[in-house]
Amino acid sequence: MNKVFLNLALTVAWVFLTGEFTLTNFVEGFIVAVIVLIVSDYVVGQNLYIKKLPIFVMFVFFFIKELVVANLKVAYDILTPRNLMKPGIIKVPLDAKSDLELTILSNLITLTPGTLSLEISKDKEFLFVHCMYVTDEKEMISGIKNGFEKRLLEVLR
Amino acid sequence: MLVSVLAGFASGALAPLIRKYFSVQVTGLILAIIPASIFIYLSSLAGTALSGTPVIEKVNWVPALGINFEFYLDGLSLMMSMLISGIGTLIFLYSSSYLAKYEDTGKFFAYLSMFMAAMLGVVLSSNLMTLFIFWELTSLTSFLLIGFKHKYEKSRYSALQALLVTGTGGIAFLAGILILYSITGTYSIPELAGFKDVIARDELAIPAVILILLGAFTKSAQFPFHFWLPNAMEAPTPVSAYLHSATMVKAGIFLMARLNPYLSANFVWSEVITYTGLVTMIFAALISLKQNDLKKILAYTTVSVLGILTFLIGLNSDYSLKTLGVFLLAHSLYKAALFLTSGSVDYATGSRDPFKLGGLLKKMPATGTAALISAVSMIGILPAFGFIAKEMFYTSVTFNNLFMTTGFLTAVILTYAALMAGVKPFLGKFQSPKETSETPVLMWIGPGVLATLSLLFGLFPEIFAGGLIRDNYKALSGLSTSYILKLWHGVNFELILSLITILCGIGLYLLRNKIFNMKIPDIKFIKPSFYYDVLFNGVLTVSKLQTKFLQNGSLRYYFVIIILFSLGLPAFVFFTGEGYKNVYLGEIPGIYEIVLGIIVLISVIVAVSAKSRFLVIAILGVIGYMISLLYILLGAPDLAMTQFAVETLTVVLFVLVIYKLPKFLTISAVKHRIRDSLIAISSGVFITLLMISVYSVEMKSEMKEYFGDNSYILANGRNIVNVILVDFRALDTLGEITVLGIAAAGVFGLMKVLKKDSK
Amino acid sequence: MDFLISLPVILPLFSAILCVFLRDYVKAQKTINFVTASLLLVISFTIGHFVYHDDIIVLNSGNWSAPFGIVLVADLFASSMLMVSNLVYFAVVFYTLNNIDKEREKLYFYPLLNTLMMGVNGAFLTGDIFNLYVWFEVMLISSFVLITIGGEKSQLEGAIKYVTLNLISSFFFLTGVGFLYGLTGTLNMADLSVQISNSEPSVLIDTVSLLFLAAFGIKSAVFPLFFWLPASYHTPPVVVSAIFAGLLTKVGVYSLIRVFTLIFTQNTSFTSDILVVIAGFTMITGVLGAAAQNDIRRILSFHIVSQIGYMIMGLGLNTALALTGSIFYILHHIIVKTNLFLVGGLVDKVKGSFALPKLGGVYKAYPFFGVLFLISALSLAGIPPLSGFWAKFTIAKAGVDISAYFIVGVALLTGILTLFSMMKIWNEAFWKEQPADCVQVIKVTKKDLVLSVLPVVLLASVTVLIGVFAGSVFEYAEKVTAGLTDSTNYINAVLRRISE
Amino acid sequence: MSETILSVMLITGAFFILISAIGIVKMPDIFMRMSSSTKASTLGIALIVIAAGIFFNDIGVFSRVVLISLFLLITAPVAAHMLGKAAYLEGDKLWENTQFDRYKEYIEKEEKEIK
Amino acid sequence: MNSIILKTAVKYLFPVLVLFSLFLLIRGHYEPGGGFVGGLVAASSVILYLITEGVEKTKRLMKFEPVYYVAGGLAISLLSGLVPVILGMPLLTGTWSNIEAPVLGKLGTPLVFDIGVYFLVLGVSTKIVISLAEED
Amino acid sequence: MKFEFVLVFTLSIIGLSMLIVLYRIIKGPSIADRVVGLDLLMASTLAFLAVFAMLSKSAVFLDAGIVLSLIAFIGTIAFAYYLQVRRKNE
Amino acid sequence: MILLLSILAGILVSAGIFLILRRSLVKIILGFALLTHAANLIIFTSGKITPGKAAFIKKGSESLSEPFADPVPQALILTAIVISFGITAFALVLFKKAYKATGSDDIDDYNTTDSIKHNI
Ligand code: NA
Ligand code: NA
Repeated sequence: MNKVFLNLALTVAWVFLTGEFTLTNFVEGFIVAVIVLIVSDYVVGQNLYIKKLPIFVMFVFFFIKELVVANLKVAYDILTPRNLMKPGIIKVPLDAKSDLELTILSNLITLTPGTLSLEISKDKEFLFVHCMYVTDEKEMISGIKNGFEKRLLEVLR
Repeated sequence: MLVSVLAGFASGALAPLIRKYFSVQVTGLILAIIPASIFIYLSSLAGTALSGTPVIEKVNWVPALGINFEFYLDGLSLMMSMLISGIGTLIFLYSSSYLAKYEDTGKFFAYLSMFMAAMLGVVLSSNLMTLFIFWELTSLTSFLLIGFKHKYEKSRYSALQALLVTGTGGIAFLAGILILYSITGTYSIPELAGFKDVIARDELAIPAVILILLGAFTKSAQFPFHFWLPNAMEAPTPVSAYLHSATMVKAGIFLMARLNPYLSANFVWSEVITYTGLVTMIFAALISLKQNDLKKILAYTTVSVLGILTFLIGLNSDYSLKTLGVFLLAHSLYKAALFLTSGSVDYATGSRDPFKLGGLLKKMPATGTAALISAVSMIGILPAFGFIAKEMFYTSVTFNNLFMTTGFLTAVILTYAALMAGVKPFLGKFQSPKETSETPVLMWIGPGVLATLSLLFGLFPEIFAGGLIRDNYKALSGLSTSYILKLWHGVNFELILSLITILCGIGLYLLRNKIFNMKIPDIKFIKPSFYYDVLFNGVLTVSKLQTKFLQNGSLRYYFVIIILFSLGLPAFVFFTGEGYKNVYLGEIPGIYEIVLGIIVLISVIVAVSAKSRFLVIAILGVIGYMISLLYILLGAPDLAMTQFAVETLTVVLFVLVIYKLPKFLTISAVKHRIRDSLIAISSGVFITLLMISVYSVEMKSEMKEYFGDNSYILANGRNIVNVILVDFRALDTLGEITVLGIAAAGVFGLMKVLKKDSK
Repeated sequence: MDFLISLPVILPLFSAILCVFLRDYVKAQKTINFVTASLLLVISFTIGHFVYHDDIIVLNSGNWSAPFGIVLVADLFASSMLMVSNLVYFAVVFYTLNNIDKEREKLYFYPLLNTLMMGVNGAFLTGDIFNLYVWFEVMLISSFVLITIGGEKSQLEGAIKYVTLNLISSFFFLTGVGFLYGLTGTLNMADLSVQISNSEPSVLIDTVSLLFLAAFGIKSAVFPLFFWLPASYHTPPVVVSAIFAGLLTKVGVYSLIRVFTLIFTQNTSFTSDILVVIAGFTMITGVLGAAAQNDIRRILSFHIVSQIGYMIMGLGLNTALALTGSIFYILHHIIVKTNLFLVGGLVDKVKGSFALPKLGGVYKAYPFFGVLFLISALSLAGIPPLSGFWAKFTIAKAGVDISAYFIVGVALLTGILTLFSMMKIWNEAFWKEQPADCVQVIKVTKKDLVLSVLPVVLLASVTVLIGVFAGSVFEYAEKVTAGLTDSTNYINAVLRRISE
Repeated sequence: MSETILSVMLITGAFFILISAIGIVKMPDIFMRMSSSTKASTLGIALIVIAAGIFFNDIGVFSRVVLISLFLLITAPVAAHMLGKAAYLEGDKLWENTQFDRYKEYIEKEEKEIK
Repeated sequence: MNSIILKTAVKYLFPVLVLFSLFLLIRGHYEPGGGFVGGLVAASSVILYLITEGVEKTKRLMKFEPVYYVAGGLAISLLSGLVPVILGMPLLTGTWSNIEAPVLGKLGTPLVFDIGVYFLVLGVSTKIVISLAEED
Repeated sequence: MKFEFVLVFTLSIIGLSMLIVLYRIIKGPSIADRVVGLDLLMASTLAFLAVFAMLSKSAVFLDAGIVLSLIAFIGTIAFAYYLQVRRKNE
Repeated sequence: MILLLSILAGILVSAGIFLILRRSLVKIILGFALLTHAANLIIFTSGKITPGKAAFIKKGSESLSEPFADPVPQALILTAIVISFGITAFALVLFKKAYKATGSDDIDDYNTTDSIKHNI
């Protein structure tokens, strides 16, 4: 199932890339995608489910908000002479389990200014995050867990 | 005639093969057939040749260069070629016995045959270039013969010395021929007759004459090039007899004699020849006094006689030219015989020291008789042929006191030498390091024949040699003569002088022990061989120094020189020709373009001065990306794209490789850094100026327009750059991807091998 | 017919590809390689035949006419180089049959030989200056790899110099091409010739021409740019040295001659003077360098430099006869030099060394090797009537004709020093007895020996034949020269103009 | 009108890029440099690139622009993570005012377990 | 390399990169791109894979030795140049079919030539990187 | 005209940013610092060429941007890989 | 623009030459990398400069007649880039191997093959 989906996704990507929205182009893209999938057969072993479109959209907006706010905060700090940073590396316990979940979560955290995912522990139980502004360690952790992780898992599960 | 020469070479090539299936003796006998046949063949031509019209033969070789096989047989070449083939036959016979104990006799006969062929080529040529070619071949075969006993260092040394001396002379000879050609426009010797005037007047004729004489002098061992000849005695005795007395050394004499009628028009010619000959005859004779080796004595006296012969050519008088033929003939006969007998003595007694030999006549009657007769001829006693030669020689020199005195002294020493080499070992008390008996027939038949000839020629000069000498004279002077050879001219001044000579010679002989033990200070720098060694080692030293200086192993130094040369030369032309005139600087760049420029500039400075390897890699990336960006600005997206990708991959490769290399610790000296900065900066400035100047030249590229017009219509592509790559200039791309493929193979190869090593 | 002249380029490529696919089957590779070499020999002589009897052959690759596409051109000069080079290549491949170690064979040795020839042949045939650069690079990278595979320490050290010094040459070449395009707007050599001769004499063209002189000068190993050669040529296996010695520098000389007779013909007196000076120093420094060496391959390597001097001298003297001499010289030298290296290989094969002090007794044990050596060595030294004599003689005569006595003197002196070096090898390796402590027991089967000697015999006979038929060869070289001194035919053929 | 929007996007984008450039120079340790630079620049570039997409008013161009942005969003954090981790393990010093380091504890425990 | 994040990201990035490289290859005749840069991007994706998954897995991914890609690519390019020769035209003449595919445009030997370049570049780059990485 | 000015202004700002980033690349001090700088520089390059595409009204330059965005990532990852391998080997 | 480009090329040449004259192997390679860039810039400017006008034939038209950047030097440079990429890769590995074999990256130590000191 997921391969067909991926196939379609790639076909669409092809159409996008080529910039020609015609049927023949679609067919061509489909063929190319099949070739790509055959080529990368070994690589893709995992399914990609995106079913919950509305949640997804909500999530995107949430993320953009976080992104802009954090960006402005950091920008302010950079542009002003005084340093407001209170950095620390925190340890976030994880509910996310699959590699995809972990990856997306940590990437989103990293993408948000002020935070940087350093490592996922071997047992996939914890995420280590470097934060620039930690006033309260516990609050920070719960912020991530209830913010990004919860919403993300809603989208993905 | 060409056939004779080729036959010689062919038999040379076959000699090792023949030797493979037959014994030495048989091989020698078989091979002797060739010179014998040639001798007979030439004799058959003698009639025609002596009738006054030379026998001519011409075979084209490189007509475009005017170089062909041109032969002719006249009195001079007939005499020479008969000596070569005649004595050659005897030498083959002698060798077949003499060499019985030697190894590699096949090769020996091969060399000898080829030598004989080359020598025949020399004397038969009527074209200077043909002559030169055979001339070089005689040097070469002589090299092989001198070094025949090549396991001895002395042999190799002497062979190389002879080759280098005669080879250098040969090259001078060639240069002389070329210059002569540029004056006359011909290589043909007889044709030179028409250019006597030019040769007399043209300023290039002097260097030409001198260069040709250098060739002749080295070959004929004239002072100061004589030193190689005694060393050449390292060769087996038959070789000494053949090459170094009877034939090859006479090639120089032959050359001078051959060219004398034409080149003597130039005043330098005769002067140089006369005095060189004069010095050589006395100088070599004096040296022979101090020798205690039969072969050395004979060698030095040979040099001395060569001096006499040279001198006679130089005199260039009516009489001296007649004398030349007689003396040459006489010398060839007695000297070859004496060499052979001394070889036989050595063979029989194991010694060549005349002081330790005596009374061998009884044990070796045939050899002894031959030696005695030859010695008589050498001394110049009636009725041997040598007598006539010496009489005539004295007649030639009486007009000048210096010449006469020198000639007389030389003759005295030659007499002494003849007594030492041809008489002392055979007469008197028996003296020998070991038991002795007569040599095999084949070994005494040669000297026997020669000695007999010395006698016969002396007794019946007109019958045997009259025509030959007259015709020889004609060849030498261009004039006819009706001169009649006679043994007895009556009692005259020459005869008296001759008697005094003999007496003085005997006197010297009696004083031989005193002379030999006389202490002569050993002054190195008067010996010409000293200069050979100095020059030889000098060349080696210079070459070492030069190599040490030029190819010193330092890559940085190589770079410096190459860059200085490669950019300095164009820069010189550029600046002296004011190539920077009329430059057009274009619009002022935009601010963002300038920023890019500044980034590159800073990066480059960092790249040059950075201490961290890693920084350098990063900076390399920066430069690459900035240049890619420049390509975007310049309207080349394909280029930018490729540069981005290549740059990244390059950085990846650097990263994979570089941590295995050490940190930048080796810093060059400050003076080097200053020097390098100067070179680097001036190169950069030059390139900048050249770029601007080239840019300022108006250029309209037909290609650009053609591609713009036709890429889509004819090649179905809109991306013109890509169309060029895969269509218009696809051949470039095919080559380019081949390069990449090979690089991959190279990396693979490099990786593989060291794995093996590390095991 | 046109297609024929692309074969010397694409056939080796095809063979290389095939060899890579068959990389686990060394015997098959060997066979393919030998067949390719034989075919190349036949093809190049066929081309030579047609060009000699008919006319210049031009191939418009991609069917694009001359200044726009890349043309391959076989004129007499190119075809003569092609014939000699592929002859030599054939001999070397023949020699390789028995004389390359198994280890190297597995490291793409055969594909590399093929791509090397692809580059060499391409360089001879191309009529496009940038394409020439590409073939140079194909040749160079092949040689880079050939010189390094095996990875011995000396090889790597030599290779570093070889690689870097050749890279700097590529830099000059590339910038030269760039500037030339900037001045003329074309890359086709015939078109360049037309453009430049139609325009005013220009300092910039002269300047750029000197960049080419430097670039090709480095490749040809002339003074003072030769350093890479003596530093590296003696390090790889002898078959590799042999083919390098015969071909690579000569491609540089070929390019010099091509460029300075076809393109940069405006200000010849200046470049000629430079070339003659370079030639003189090249001859002398090369031959003196050789005199200081004690290893057969090192001596021979330095002699390459010295011999290049003669070829450059011919170009520098800039008369028809001189050029004829140069061409004669190149043709002769390719054969003789390769052969000398092969003989060196034979010596090493039977005595286990190239070092003169360790060698000796070859003549006694293998007199035939001695004959083969002498033929090539004496030819190199210019002893008549072997091929080298005619080459030297022609150049010397050309010099005397225009009263360039000094350089002729240098050339002749170099000849005697060459003779010295050759005879040094002869004395030490062939005549001397091998020092007792250096004698090794080396087993060589008779079949092995015969197979190794045959190609050497082939080349030696060619040397002798050139000497014997010097008249015909000389006339041929004269014809080649005629095509160079008057490039009208070349230009008309390439640009498809109808000649008057 | 659209030019105004584009101008705003461009200048904002450029501003964010500048911010990240200053940040990378100003911030005291590597982790904060990364924190402040990677994201700001990503945002800035996305803005500029999308502005370009709008500017050309061509669906093909726009789709390409979206692809660039998406790609940046995916790769930038991965790269930052990889580098951050590498820098940490490499021993790059944390800023002296860093309050705590839970990661260090984890690593030390890991190492003990290995022993 | 030992990182869940990277591994997961690469799983999804890899096919996109390959796709993009093909895109560059095929569109090269009309838009920026071509076999060379396409091949480089493809090689980059393999290098990315190599960094994440190691040499052994990369070799399996490639299926054949990279050298065969090199030789194969060269063979494709060379043969595309020889097709016109069979048809009686000079070497490397662009030979076009009448079929016009929407994205590819006209089909012809130059595209095949570029495909050869693509595979060669892919092969060369991966060969070099694998050789270097294998040594570690 | 006005918009063109905005474009040039934007380009100049990006250029300035690049210069600033260059400082970090040169200064270091750690390898990671340099790589971060390089990463940012490549990103800025991307923005630069996008703006230039607008300035020259030529969308083809954006294609180069795609390659850059894909490829730059690999460079950075390679550096990270390098740091790891180096640590392992030392 | 030409002024900027030629100065850049000049600077790259200077730096490249300075680097290849250094003792460290790595610097030599870097020097060549810079020289390659310089050569490419030289070739580029040879075709004269038409900033911002890529050589593409627009959809709908059959030829390109308005001013456009000369595609010939671009194609040449692409070829040159590819070639130098191959050679750089090879050289890099070669240098690394040489370092391994000799234990030194100081080029002054690389003189056993031709320095007369090391003659037999
Ligand atoms: Na190309
Ligand atoms: Na390409």
